[in-house]
Amino acid sequence: MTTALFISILMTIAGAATPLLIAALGELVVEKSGVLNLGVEGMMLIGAVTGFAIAFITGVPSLGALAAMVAGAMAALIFAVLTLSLMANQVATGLALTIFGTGVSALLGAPYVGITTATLGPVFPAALASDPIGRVIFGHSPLVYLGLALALAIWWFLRHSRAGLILRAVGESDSAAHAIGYPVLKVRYLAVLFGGAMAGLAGSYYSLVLTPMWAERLTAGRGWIAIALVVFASWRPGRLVLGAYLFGAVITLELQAKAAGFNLFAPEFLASLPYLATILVLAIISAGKGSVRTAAPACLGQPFRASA
Amino acid sequence: MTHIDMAPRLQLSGITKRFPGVVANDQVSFSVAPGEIHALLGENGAGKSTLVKISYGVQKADEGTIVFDGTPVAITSPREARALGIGMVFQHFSLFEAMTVLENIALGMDNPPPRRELEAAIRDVLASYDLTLDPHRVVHTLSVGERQRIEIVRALLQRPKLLIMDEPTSVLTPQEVEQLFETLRRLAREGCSVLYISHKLHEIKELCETATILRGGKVVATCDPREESTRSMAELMIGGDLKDLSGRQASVDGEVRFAVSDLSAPGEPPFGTSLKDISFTVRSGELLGIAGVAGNGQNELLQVLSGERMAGVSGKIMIDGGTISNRSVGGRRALGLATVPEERNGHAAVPGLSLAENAVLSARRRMGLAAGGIIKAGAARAYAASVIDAFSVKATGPGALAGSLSGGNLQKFVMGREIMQDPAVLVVSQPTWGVDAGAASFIRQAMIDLAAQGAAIVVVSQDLDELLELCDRIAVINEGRLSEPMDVQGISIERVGLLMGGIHGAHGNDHAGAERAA
Amino acid sequence: AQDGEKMDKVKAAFVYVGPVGDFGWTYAHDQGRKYLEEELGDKVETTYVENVAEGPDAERVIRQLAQDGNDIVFTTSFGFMNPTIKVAKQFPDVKFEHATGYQTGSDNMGLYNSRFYEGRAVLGTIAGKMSKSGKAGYIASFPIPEVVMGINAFTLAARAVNPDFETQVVWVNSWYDPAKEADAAKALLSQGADVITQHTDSPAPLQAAEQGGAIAFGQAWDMTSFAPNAHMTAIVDKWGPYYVDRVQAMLDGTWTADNVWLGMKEGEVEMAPFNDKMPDDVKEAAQKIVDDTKAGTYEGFTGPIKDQSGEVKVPEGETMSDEDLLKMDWYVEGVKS
Amino acid sequence: MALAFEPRREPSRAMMLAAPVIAVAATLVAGAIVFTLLGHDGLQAVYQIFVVPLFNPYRWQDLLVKAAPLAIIATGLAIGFRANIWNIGAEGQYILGGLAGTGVALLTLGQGGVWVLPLMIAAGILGGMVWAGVPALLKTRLNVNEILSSLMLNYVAIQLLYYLMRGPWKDPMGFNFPQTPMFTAAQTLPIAVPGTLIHLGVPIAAALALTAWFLMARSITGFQLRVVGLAPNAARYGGFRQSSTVWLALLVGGGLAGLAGILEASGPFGQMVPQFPTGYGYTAIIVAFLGRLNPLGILFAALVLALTYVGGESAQTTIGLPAAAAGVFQAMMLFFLLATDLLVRYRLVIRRKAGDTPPAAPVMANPSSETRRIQAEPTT
Ligand SMILES: Nc1ncnc2c1ncn2[C@@H]1O[C@H](COP(=O)(O)OP(=O)(O)OP(=O)(O)O)[C@@H](O)[C@H]1O
Ligand SMILES: Nc1ncnc2c1ncn2[C@@H]1O[C@H](COP(=O)(O)OP(=O)(O)OP(=O)(O)O)[C@@H](O)[C@H]1O
Ligand SMILES: [Mg+2]
Ligand SMILES: [Mg+2]
Repeated sequence: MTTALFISILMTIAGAATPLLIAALGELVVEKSGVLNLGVEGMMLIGAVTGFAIAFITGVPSLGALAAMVAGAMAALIFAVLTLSLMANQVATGLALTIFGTGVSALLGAPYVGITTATLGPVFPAALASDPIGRVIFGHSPLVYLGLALALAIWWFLRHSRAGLILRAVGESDSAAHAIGYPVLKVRYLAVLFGGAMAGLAGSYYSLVLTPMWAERLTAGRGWIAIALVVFASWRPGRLVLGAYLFGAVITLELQAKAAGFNLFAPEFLASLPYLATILVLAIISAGKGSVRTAAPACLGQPFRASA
Repeated sequence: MTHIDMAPRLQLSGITKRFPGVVANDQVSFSVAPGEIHALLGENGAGKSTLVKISYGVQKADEGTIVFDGTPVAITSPREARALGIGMVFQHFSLFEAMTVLENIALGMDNPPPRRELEAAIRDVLASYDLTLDPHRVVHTLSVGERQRIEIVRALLQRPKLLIMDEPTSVLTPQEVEQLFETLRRLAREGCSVLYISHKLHEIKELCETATILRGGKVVATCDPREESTRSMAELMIGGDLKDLSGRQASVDGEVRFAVSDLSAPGEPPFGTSLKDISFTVRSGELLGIAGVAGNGQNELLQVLSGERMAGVSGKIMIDGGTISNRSVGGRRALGLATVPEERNGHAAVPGLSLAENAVLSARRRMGLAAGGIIKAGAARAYAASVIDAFSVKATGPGALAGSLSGGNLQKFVMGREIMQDPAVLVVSQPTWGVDAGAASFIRQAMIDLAAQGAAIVVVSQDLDELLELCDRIAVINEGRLSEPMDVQGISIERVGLLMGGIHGAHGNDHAGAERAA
Repeated sequence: AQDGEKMDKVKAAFVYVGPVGDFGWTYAHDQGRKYLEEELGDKVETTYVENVAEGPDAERVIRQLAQDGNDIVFTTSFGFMNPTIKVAKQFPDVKFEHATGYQTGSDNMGLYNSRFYEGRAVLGTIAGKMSKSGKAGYIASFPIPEVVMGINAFTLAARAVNPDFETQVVWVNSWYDPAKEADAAKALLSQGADVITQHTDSPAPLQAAEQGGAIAFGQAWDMTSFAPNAHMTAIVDKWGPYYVDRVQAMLDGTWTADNVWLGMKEGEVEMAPFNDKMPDDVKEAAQKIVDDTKAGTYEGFTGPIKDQSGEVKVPEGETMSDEDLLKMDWYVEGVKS
Repeated sequence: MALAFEPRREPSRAMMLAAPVIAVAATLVAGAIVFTLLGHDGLQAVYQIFVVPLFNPYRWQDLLVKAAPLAIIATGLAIGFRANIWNIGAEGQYILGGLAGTGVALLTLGQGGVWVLPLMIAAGILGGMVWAGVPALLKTRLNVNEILSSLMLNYVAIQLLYYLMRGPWKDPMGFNFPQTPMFTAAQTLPIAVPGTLIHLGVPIAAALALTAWFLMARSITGFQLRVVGLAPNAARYGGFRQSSTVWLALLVGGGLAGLAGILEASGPFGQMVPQFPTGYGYTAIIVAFLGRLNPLGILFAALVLALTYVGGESAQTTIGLPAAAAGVFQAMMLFFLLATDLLVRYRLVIRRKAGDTPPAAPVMANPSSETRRIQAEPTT
């Protein structure tokens, strides 16, 4: 394999992994607070269309990314009101949110079909990314670095900050947190809004970086993979980075193998490999004595009502 | 020992709290003086927990005022309560299982110092109150007593002026209780007031200077427990006469109905206690008590006896000479085994199902509540109704959800459901835990009556007084091993206490025995 | 409407497999529908249903359209064939036209398709002339005859100008997955391809080519806006004239079930304007293919044609019949898949 | 004063019936407003989607045919959900059911005989069960979370379908298109009501829901599933084994999804095609919840969802409402239904805040130390 090829594969892996990572990090925070939001795909689509529209209108892609976060958070707000204030079932509400996001994004995006806009290109000056090593380190869109920085920040937040401790406590036992005097619902609202913002941002990665355009169903099911990744990573930001890049690598390498002309026995088998691998990893870590049990927030998915 | 000259530490007036269908607190007024240890007594559902939750800002009163150290206050959150200097140890612990002791304590404080300083502060408090606790352990690996210590340390770190404790001793060994009392007395000497809720009236007599008694949400009496008998206080709580246990006759000459030999089982992963070579026999008409501190294998024993756990179990369990150890839960029931685990909500009963359906849960075979895989709804309702009737369960009927009953009433229903199946052997755990005096005496009487009909009964309890009152023989379980059963007549309480504490807690005293003799 | 009767107004309905906003296949059909409305004004009334899943949902929608009084229903995806056959039998008075299918069940159902492979030959010519590495990356959806035919036509034309030319195919198993199409394009580029072409519906591969400095072609529609530098030309699906023709036939009372396969000659396949960056000789060569195709003097599938194993499949001088093309399941020499 | 939700002691039966009506009404009103604001004719949109299909006998057939697979899958899922077994893999089980039945069909292409279709159906059920058996095995043996394993298997099932369609099962006469031959008459699901589209799957769905309802309410097995869902420890106490429940829940869910799969394949599809999966497995999850995990409620919910599909299509043609708008309507209705669900368990009350009442009378006298006992109430 030539260096150039190797580098280009690395670049593609980062490109495929970043939106998964960002969306999954958001979902991780949400789940750590005890809420299961299956609407990631819907929020990503809303983020993708909003990001594109604002970038197109203003001509400033970063403004688009910002707007995508706001839009994702607004979509998450619907989920939060329903599941937190009105105690609706989280699984069903999340699925409904995905239907909603798919529909709304198509409606809002109709005027933007068939046009393109400025992209959120590499952050660092081209000079830094001139040689191959430089390209791998400096040649990415800002969101690639943001994804990694976020992982680190969320790891620190959960592990070492007071607010993170409270967030985990709320996900661990909402009734105990309430009894000590923590605002369970407020914490969860914030977590869900954050998750929505991240999903929106991840969605905008598609419409502003990977394929700078809007078309219906642009994210093509990536939101579901993000949710799977959270469990795959057993709720740890570090493993999430690993998982997202692993997933990106499997997707990329499959295409690379095809592009290199390897005649695979059944391409369908290769296409299902990431999913089989997830199951396998899951089986391995689950069999390893209760590590998942302790990692999973104990109150995940359960409605909470404060008795006052 | 009067505190008239000082402003009361806590003064409640006209506190009223309504829940749908219940007035939990009805114009409650009383006060706690500085340095006073004040008991709050009442039957199940009398409104004690509600009242203290209001004082700690967890719930909001509908009416009434609170004055703290002479200043009217509105306590709308636990944070505000803590800022005032109120600490609380909850009836149902407010701990986070997957987190460390340190994290749990930090969560319970409003402005915790950095990790290292906090740890040092914790070690200080532990040392000065002579308590042991490892700040780095994860909570779900701790015993119940240790968990309670977390809550206490959490409260102590805030240097509280008023410490509220809701049924703190129901899970402790006599030695642990004594240690807790020492801590509380010392706090009181330092000027901290204590508001103390317990159903164990002899403890109240030993510890408290004043008692406020609630019934049906109203204050019905205030008294000095040191000058009352446990019986008189119990009668105040229930508003009537307490019945004596009757028909208790020592019968040790019946044939052996229940025999357990060399029973061993691995502990529940990851931290359960394994059972080691447990052997005992119970004769017809006999009540065998199993004393011990929670977490020493009681739950495992119950589950192994009932058949809920079969993996890795060795040894033999026999009813009337027939081996049942290789039979399933249902098979054992069919042969006459009835069990009542310690946790009624979610183990012995399903809160979200009606009482009739809860009857089906364990009585479907013996009472014929199902045929051909189909539930006979009429029969189930009828059986539930008969239990409700015979055991004076306060419920709207067989259709009432189990979760809508108070703890004591649900326990009566569960006990009745098992006893009315006329079992050969009854194994119960903590039959009166958290149950008020009236209900407790009813339940004990029912067990005595069952034994009188020839059943063999095993009672697992942490309440030594209960066992002494009820049983013919008592054995002690410690770290999964069962001691030789001892005859209750002439038993040495100190020895029981030592056995309960294992080798570590060997500095017990004889207070429980002394109390009982009184 | 009885056969042979003139009509004053025709109600025409369209069933689409994707959203009209896909900017690909469905978008092109919808442009055709709009063209029809423009051309025939108030003599036609059109409606459409988008995002219809192939299978029972399609059958329901087609039946619903027939029941609602439409005179003619265009069903525009291969997977609508069997549903259309079923419904056509139940509604003999309604006309049905199915795009890309190979069979009908009754004489009120016609078939139509475009010879997109004619456009592929133009793309192949440009690729063969402009590629430095002699390697094209071909992003393909599913190996159905339509797609296989396109790959072969492209490769044959490219090898006509550069005999060593190779076409590397990557199947993405989807008609529409922008992220995957983009990643596939990047993979192909990194493996040395400097031409990207596609038989999938999103502009994502074009954008990847634009970023990677390669050349590429639009699919179904002029996609210059997505890749002003990379976009050389595009095969434009012009369904409009055919739709006008069929509806006009209805108005005239001359509609009969037909099985047509129209191409450049009939104006159903068009090339988007060539990019100015294309060298003149390339433009000329490309235009010549267009002109010859229209004139009927160029037919790409004319022997000798060898398959991947080097075996001669079409002998010298012979041209493949439409029937053989429509079930093509082998690849010509130079295709790597 | 503030609005507050107060828990009911027992779920309200009246609200169980009223909540969906309230939700639909709210959707109609909110939908009309939102779409008017978006520049469509909101009232017409509502009318076309939710009303028109109901008054058209043809559309009723469509509704029933569309609702049948949803109801069958949702019934199976609801049984598992009741036991807290979160099978999200119905989509894959549906595919496998279709594939297994198709396998039988391909083997019996030459043969006639009344046994062919029942054999296909049995194979379909078995196929769904096998696919659901994987998460069951992983959960009971290795404690693998079934949400994830069953979800992942959906993607694997789709690839398996693609492989079979493009490879071994491709119709040799089919111009190389990736699909099987059409099934023969003996392999096709008969029409239940002559002269309509209503195939045998529709009465099967209704019968299954009724049976499931009866068994869940009255059988020991149904009781077991409910108890496991509400209180797993109590289930063990009641003599129900955890692993048997996991197997039961997943196999029933998978078997019914597989049944729906083969009924669709042998009925409306009449062959196997790569476009076979259309998301029924996911939609059925919503149907299960809208039906409150009650098989009878599920029948109703499946019809309501079918209505949004069918009505959405007719709104596209009649008033040119984009397909996406129908999706938004559908989502809005789901949101409202989920929101009003609250009213079943809670009641809306106007609560006076504590601060609104004047402070209570001044503090009563501090109990004097002399008072040994204040009898606030005579004891008997
Ligand atoms: N959150 C609540 N919602 C509705 N009713 C409640 C709630 N909490 C308590 N109650 C009711 O209020 C009454 C008082 O309950 P409380 O828990 O204060 O009793 P208690 O005296 O602490 O009983 P116990 O001795 O069993 O702990 C009971 O009738 C109970 O049913
Ligand atoms: N949040 C709540 N919502 C509704 N009812 C409640 C709530 N909390 C408690 N209750 C009701 O309060 C009653 C008693 O509650 P509580 O927890 O005080 O029981 P208890 O008598 O103290 O039993 P235990 O011995 O288990 O502590 C029950 O009827 C229960 O249904
Ligand atoms: Mg209480
Ligand atoms: Mg209690």
